Amino acid sequence: MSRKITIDPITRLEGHGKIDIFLNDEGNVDRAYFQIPELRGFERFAQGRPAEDMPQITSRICGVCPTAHHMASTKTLDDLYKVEPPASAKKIREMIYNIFVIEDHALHFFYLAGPDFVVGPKAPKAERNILGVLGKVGLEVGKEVIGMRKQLRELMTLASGKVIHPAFGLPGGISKPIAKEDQQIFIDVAKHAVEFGQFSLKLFNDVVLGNSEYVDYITSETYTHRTYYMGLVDENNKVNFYDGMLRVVNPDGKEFLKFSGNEYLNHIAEHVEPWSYVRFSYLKDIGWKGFVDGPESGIFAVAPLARLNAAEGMATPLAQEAYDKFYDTLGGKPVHYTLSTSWARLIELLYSAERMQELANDPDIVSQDVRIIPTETPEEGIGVVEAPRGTLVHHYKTDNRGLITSANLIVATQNNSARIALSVDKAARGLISNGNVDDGILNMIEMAFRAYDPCHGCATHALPGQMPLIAYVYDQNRKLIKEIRRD
Amino acid sequence: MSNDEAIKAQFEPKIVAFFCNWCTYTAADLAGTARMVYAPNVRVVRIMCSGRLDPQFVLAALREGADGVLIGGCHPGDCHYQEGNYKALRRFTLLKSLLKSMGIEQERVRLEWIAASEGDKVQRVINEMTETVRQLGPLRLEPTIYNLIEDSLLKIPETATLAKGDEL
Amino acid sequence: MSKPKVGFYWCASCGGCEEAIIDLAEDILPVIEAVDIVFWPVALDFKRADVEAMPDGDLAVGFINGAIRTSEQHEMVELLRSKSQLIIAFGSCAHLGGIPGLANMFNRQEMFDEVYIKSPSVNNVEKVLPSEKIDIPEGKLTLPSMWDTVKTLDQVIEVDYYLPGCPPPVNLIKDALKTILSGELPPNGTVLAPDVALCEECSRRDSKPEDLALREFKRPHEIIIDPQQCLLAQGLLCLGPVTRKGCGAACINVNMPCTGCMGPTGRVTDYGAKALSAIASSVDSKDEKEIAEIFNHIVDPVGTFYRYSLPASLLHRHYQQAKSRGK
Amino acid sequence: MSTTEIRSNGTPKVGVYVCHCGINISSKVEISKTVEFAKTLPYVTIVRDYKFMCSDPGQELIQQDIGEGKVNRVVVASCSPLMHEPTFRNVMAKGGENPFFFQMANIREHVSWVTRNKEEGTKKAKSLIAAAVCRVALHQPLERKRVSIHPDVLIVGSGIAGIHAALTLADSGKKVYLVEREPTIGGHMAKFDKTFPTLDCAACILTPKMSAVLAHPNIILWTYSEVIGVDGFVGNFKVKVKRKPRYVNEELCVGCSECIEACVYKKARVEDEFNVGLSKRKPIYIPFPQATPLVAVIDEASCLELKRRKCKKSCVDVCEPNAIDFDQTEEIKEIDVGAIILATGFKTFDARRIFRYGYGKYNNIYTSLEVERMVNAAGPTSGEVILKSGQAPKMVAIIHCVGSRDNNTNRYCSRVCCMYSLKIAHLIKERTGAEIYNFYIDMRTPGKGYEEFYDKLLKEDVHFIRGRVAEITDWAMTPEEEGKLIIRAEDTLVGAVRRIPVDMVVLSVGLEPQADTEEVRRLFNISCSDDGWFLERHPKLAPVSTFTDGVFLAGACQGPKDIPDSVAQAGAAAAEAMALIDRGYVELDPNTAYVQEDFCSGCKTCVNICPFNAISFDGDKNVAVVNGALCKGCGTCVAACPSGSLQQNLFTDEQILNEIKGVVSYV
Repeated sequence: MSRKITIDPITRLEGHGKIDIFLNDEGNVDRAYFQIPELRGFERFAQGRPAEDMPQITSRICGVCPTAHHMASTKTLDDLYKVEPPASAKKIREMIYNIFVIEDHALHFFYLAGPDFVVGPKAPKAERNILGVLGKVGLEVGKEVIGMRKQLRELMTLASGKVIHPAFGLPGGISKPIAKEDQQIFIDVAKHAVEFGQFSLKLFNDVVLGNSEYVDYITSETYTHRTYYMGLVDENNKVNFYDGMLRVVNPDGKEFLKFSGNEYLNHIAEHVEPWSYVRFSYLKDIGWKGFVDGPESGIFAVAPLARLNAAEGMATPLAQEAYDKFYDTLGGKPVHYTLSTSWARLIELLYSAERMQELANDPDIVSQDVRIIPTETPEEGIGVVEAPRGTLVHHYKTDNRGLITSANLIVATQNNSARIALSVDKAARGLISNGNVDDGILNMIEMAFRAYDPCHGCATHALPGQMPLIAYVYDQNRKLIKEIRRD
Repeated sequence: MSNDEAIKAQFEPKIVAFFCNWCTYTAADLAGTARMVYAPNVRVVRIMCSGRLDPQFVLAALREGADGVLIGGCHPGDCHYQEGNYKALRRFTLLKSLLKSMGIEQERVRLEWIAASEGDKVQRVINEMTETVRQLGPLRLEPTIYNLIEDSLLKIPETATLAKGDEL
Repeated sequence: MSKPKVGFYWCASCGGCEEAIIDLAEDILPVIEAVDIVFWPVALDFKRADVEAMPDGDLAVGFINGAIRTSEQHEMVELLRSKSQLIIAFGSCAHLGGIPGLANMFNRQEMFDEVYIKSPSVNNVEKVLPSEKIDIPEGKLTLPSMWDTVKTLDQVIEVDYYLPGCPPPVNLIKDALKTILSGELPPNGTVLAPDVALCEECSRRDSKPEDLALREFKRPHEIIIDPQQCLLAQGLLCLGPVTRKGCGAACINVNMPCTGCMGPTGRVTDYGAKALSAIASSVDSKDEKEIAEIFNHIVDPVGTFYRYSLPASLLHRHYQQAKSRGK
Repeated sequence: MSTTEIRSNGTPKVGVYVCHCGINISSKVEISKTVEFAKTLPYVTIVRDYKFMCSDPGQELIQQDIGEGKVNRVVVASCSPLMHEPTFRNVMAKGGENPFFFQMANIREHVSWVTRNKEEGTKKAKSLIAAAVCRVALHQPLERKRVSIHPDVLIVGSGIAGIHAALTLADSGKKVYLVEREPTIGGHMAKFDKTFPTLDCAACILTPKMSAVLAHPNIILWTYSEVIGVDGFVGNFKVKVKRKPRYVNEELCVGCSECIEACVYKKARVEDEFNVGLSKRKPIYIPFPQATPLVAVIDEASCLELKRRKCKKSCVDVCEPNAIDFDQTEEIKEIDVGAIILATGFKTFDARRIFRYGYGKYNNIYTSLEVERMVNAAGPTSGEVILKSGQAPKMVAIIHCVGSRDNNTNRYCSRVCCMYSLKIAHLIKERTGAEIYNFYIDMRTPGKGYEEFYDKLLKEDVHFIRGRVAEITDWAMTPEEEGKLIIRAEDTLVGAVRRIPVDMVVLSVGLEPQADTEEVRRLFNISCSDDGWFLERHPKLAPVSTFTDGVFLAGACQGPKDIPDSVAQAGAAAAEAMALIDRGYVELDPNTAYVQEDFCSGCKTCVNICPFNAISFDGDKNVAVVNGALCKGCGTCVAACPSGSLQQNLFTDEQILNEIKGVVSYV
């Protein structure tokens, strides 16, 4: 008769991430399960809707990264109607998209993961939040962060209508050009954003890398998984969020696959477990071998670390510098340390800022010609972008009136879900032996979560953010013998 | 006899009718004066013109427990207010396609032009509609208020795939 | 005296409502001054036990966003109801059901089949479906059960006020907080937004003709949209006339029609029915066939007229799908 | 639904009064059960039942309860609101409450008279009462709008009915516009020789009235004219009249007929409408010697000048007063009137439709109207009854009910045929001494002196054969049938089929609605009964009114009538119009639309919806504005208003939604 530990954010009633750890009679971990307990089924109720409504409908999958879904959906419509948007429209889309990446990465680092690194994982709970960060780095910095985010989101509102749930995406372009007189604002904010990116990396340097304790965390075996990595790359195999080919490297960092989004079904498949509402992505070419890592397992990772691993560099100078430093410091490519994701994220933030600056200065950005009216009869379309949390695929089929007949959505967290489960299982095995349940396990597990910044809002429903955890330890008779709480 | 058939057998449909004051309501009065006996299932709400019919009224009737809705107006061209019945026709047409998409049987909502002199048509239409709706069986909309769910007619058999929350 | 306690909670939502609160940016500081936020899962920690421990009515205000679609969510909001003096349905989902409410066009079985079996990327020959109670080699696992029908907040608990919008516009959130903190409470059931339709604050208002005389409907991707002229006048199904104002006509500002996330005005019972009544009234044809032909171009009546309010509608959900569920 | 606040006179105290209507209601509605049920409804404080609620004691009950403050809103469950709503609203007022805190439940026309048994009736009655109670609880006090009435009257059609109505009104000092589409007034009656049963000469009694019309200072007579547009409402109609050009100046023409003589057509070759085709006329003509006005008219279709513009116009040369004016064009007159009387009359049944009677196929088969002309001294044969051959007939058959009481043509009885057939029989016998056979289904001679007239004819040895004629043929079976028309009919009294050879056949054609009844009906916004005649508001209580206030009916346009009835009804219509005008104002039901300005977004959806242009858009305030005087209260704009900011008095969304709730959710 085995024992069962349930780790559950504020009891099941919260309805979000949930972990069950099963111990054998020796008190060692048999298996740890990470469960996602809700589903909204956009795939189903997308059916019957007009395709052109999908960018606005699917953005409601996630209010944290609505722009990612909006953009993936809009690109899907281009493909569905076989219409190539004007260069200007593409550039505006990409610029807005990079602005979104900047602010989303900033949000994650400073509001969510930041506290662990800046304030320190051992610091009292009360301090491990944005206010704690401010305390450490000074209120000025805090104002800076809030101000930056505000500026960026105002620009997004200007161009896309609403920053939360944009409205401007249409097949063949966007609904509204950028006014000439507005270009300067974009240029100014871009300049500011680049400085902000550099500042954030410097902060990470000083506060995190300066502290050997953190580095140990980052490199600790508990958070190391030798899996495949996937990400979008441009024609030079440099990281790109808006467009390009999907590149997959194997656990040794060698290119394993390079394919266009339209071929995703040849390479990405999903596995279903009865105990979770999330679907687990894996590489079709390798196959599903269960929750194990290594070259024999189809499990792969997406999101910042994966993108850096999957690419050969960054397309902008400052980001490229940071990229090189990243791999020098962590011992060359690929990097398997889950916790280094936060660092990778800041490198991407800088890239997006630089890319924004390039585009903001591009004369096309204020071209008034931003639409091409589709003429083809719609049938099937696929669109891929790199959401901040990883590769995002939209795939629609329609009838000849453009009404959705089937929709498939593979979102970042689905791609990561297997690796997340892996981290949880590994953390559990690493920290529980002979029935001794180390209270620290909850910290460690939560840190693993945050590194991925799992957006279960995207994957199914559960939301990102700090996850207070409770562990219940049951004896053979399922009686509660111990309660561990991580407040 | 299946459960459904059993229900239908002793089922008396409730049908709400919206009749315009000048033609159809008058026709219904005429049917009365002429002692034309017809099914008692239709209950008339008088409006001045079929153009007053807000589609909300139709849905409200179904929500409140009607199994069908009948709308009666003057023949095209005869509207006491010149065009009200055309407006009714437009709204009705779009409403029908909405109801279709919502899975409500088309026959449950019907629009008829009945002139003041057509008492016999009132009789015919009401008898027809009552039979049609009887055949369709009761309209059992799921209650919107959660705690009413217990009394819901929409009870469905427990099956392995369904859990507690679903008994609504 | 101690500051009034406030709580935020989410149900079936996307997190956009939380983001909207974060978007108050520095404006949130005075709020933090004035109140004591006891729980806010997205940003602060709290434990259900703490809430249970509170005396009834201890919370001054409970903000709840998201639609209700699991028994857990139902229990939780009932708990919050008992602990809060005021419950505010925050955002379209809590208010009207929102986009997730479109799931009421189907039932749970249909959804599972689609997501876990039919989906082209899924490899699931054994047709494994997630279920509430699962036997696994190591023992038993459970998942929370999902309802067939998405509900609005006020369909499961009593709601005092509503903040409309997907998400609620920042300025409305500010005003709402002000109003509530001021203690001068509007009548129960009030929607905390101006009770006038969007046309009033639309920059294209004056370009709207008195006689629309619609003879065909266009879809946004089909035409080059004039940036000044009323969208309805261009044949686009803009729901501004039916929809509550307060967003500043955000979508219309980027040349896209209003889809109605702010919901109906106070005098309207069923948003979709009202919308279709207004639209149909502006159609210019007396011929039965022609009329049908014109409406044929409204390709998705439900998705168009009930984009955010299907669960709040009088019909509530798809009828046949409800009947056939589980069969 | 927005929360329902209760307005005005405090918490509703609803009184429900259930009427037995003798046994009309109580025979199908369990009164006691209904009463018990009504007591359980919201806001209900008192429930009573009474034999006849509309009777004085019935009304007393309500007034008393209001007076004693027991009720402030009333539901009467009785007959149709179209019947007694006004009655009970007055009761409210008399009791000191606003008349609109009242709602009627129609449990007679809609329940007791159409249900099989008490169980069904009671159930349905309950649901209607529940609906009324739920609704009345939300009623609001309203004011009736008073609109002054234009004192002039329009009369359309100048047959005997129109003429009589016109004179009656004119004599009472009302200004009357009399519009006639023919060149002369007089209608069908002017064509007759004698009238039954008195056999006095039609002309002698009609022509004085015709000249009186022409001479009357209060009558504006427009012949050869048609109404082409009617706008407005009771008391304030705006009417457009088209005056067709007659190419002869009415003021100048003295009716000397010189022009007719002088016409380039030496021989008349145009079919003469007045003589129903029995004679010919010229392009320029005067319909008949007593035509009123006595003014020539030129018919465009046949006049050489008007057709080809190359006539030497001898008519113009001979006309001393220079009345002929080929440049005359049609003229549109716009007039304001307070009331309208329709006296558009009838047309006779087209005998060709019954093929087996051979009309138009055989010679010497005439319709009754043709014979009316033939026997008329001023007619085509100067009063002689002759066959095509020129000789007088020795045997004449008169066939009744041609186009009446016949499922293939008209099911109704035309009411006048029996009598005029007797008249014709008498006149032919008088003039020719021929043997006359009447083929009838039933003899219908109710009316003062009618039955006596029938007896008189029987004594004159006119034969009456009871039976419908099967066919009329020229196929002779015996020598004596040679060259005759043979009537084949079953004599139902003898029980044998008979063949009767005759020289002449008279088809007593029935009366039918005018060919353009449908257009006229729409023009004046009234209804027709299913046999096509104009529909009166109530067959007994409002026989000359229509469902459109201010529009009245006179004469045969409402159904077949003989002269006495037409005149009587014309008098009644005139009296109704007079009563309306002399009151000086009408009270309009206040069921108009109104804008809640604070809520109106200025979306303009409603503006163009209104067919009466009652809604305008105020650009400064950016709101829609309803002009209460123009609003007719259909509520179409209210259903259209996307934000529910437009509402309709007496029919607010709330009231209707509550009525819906009431009608379904209680029973």
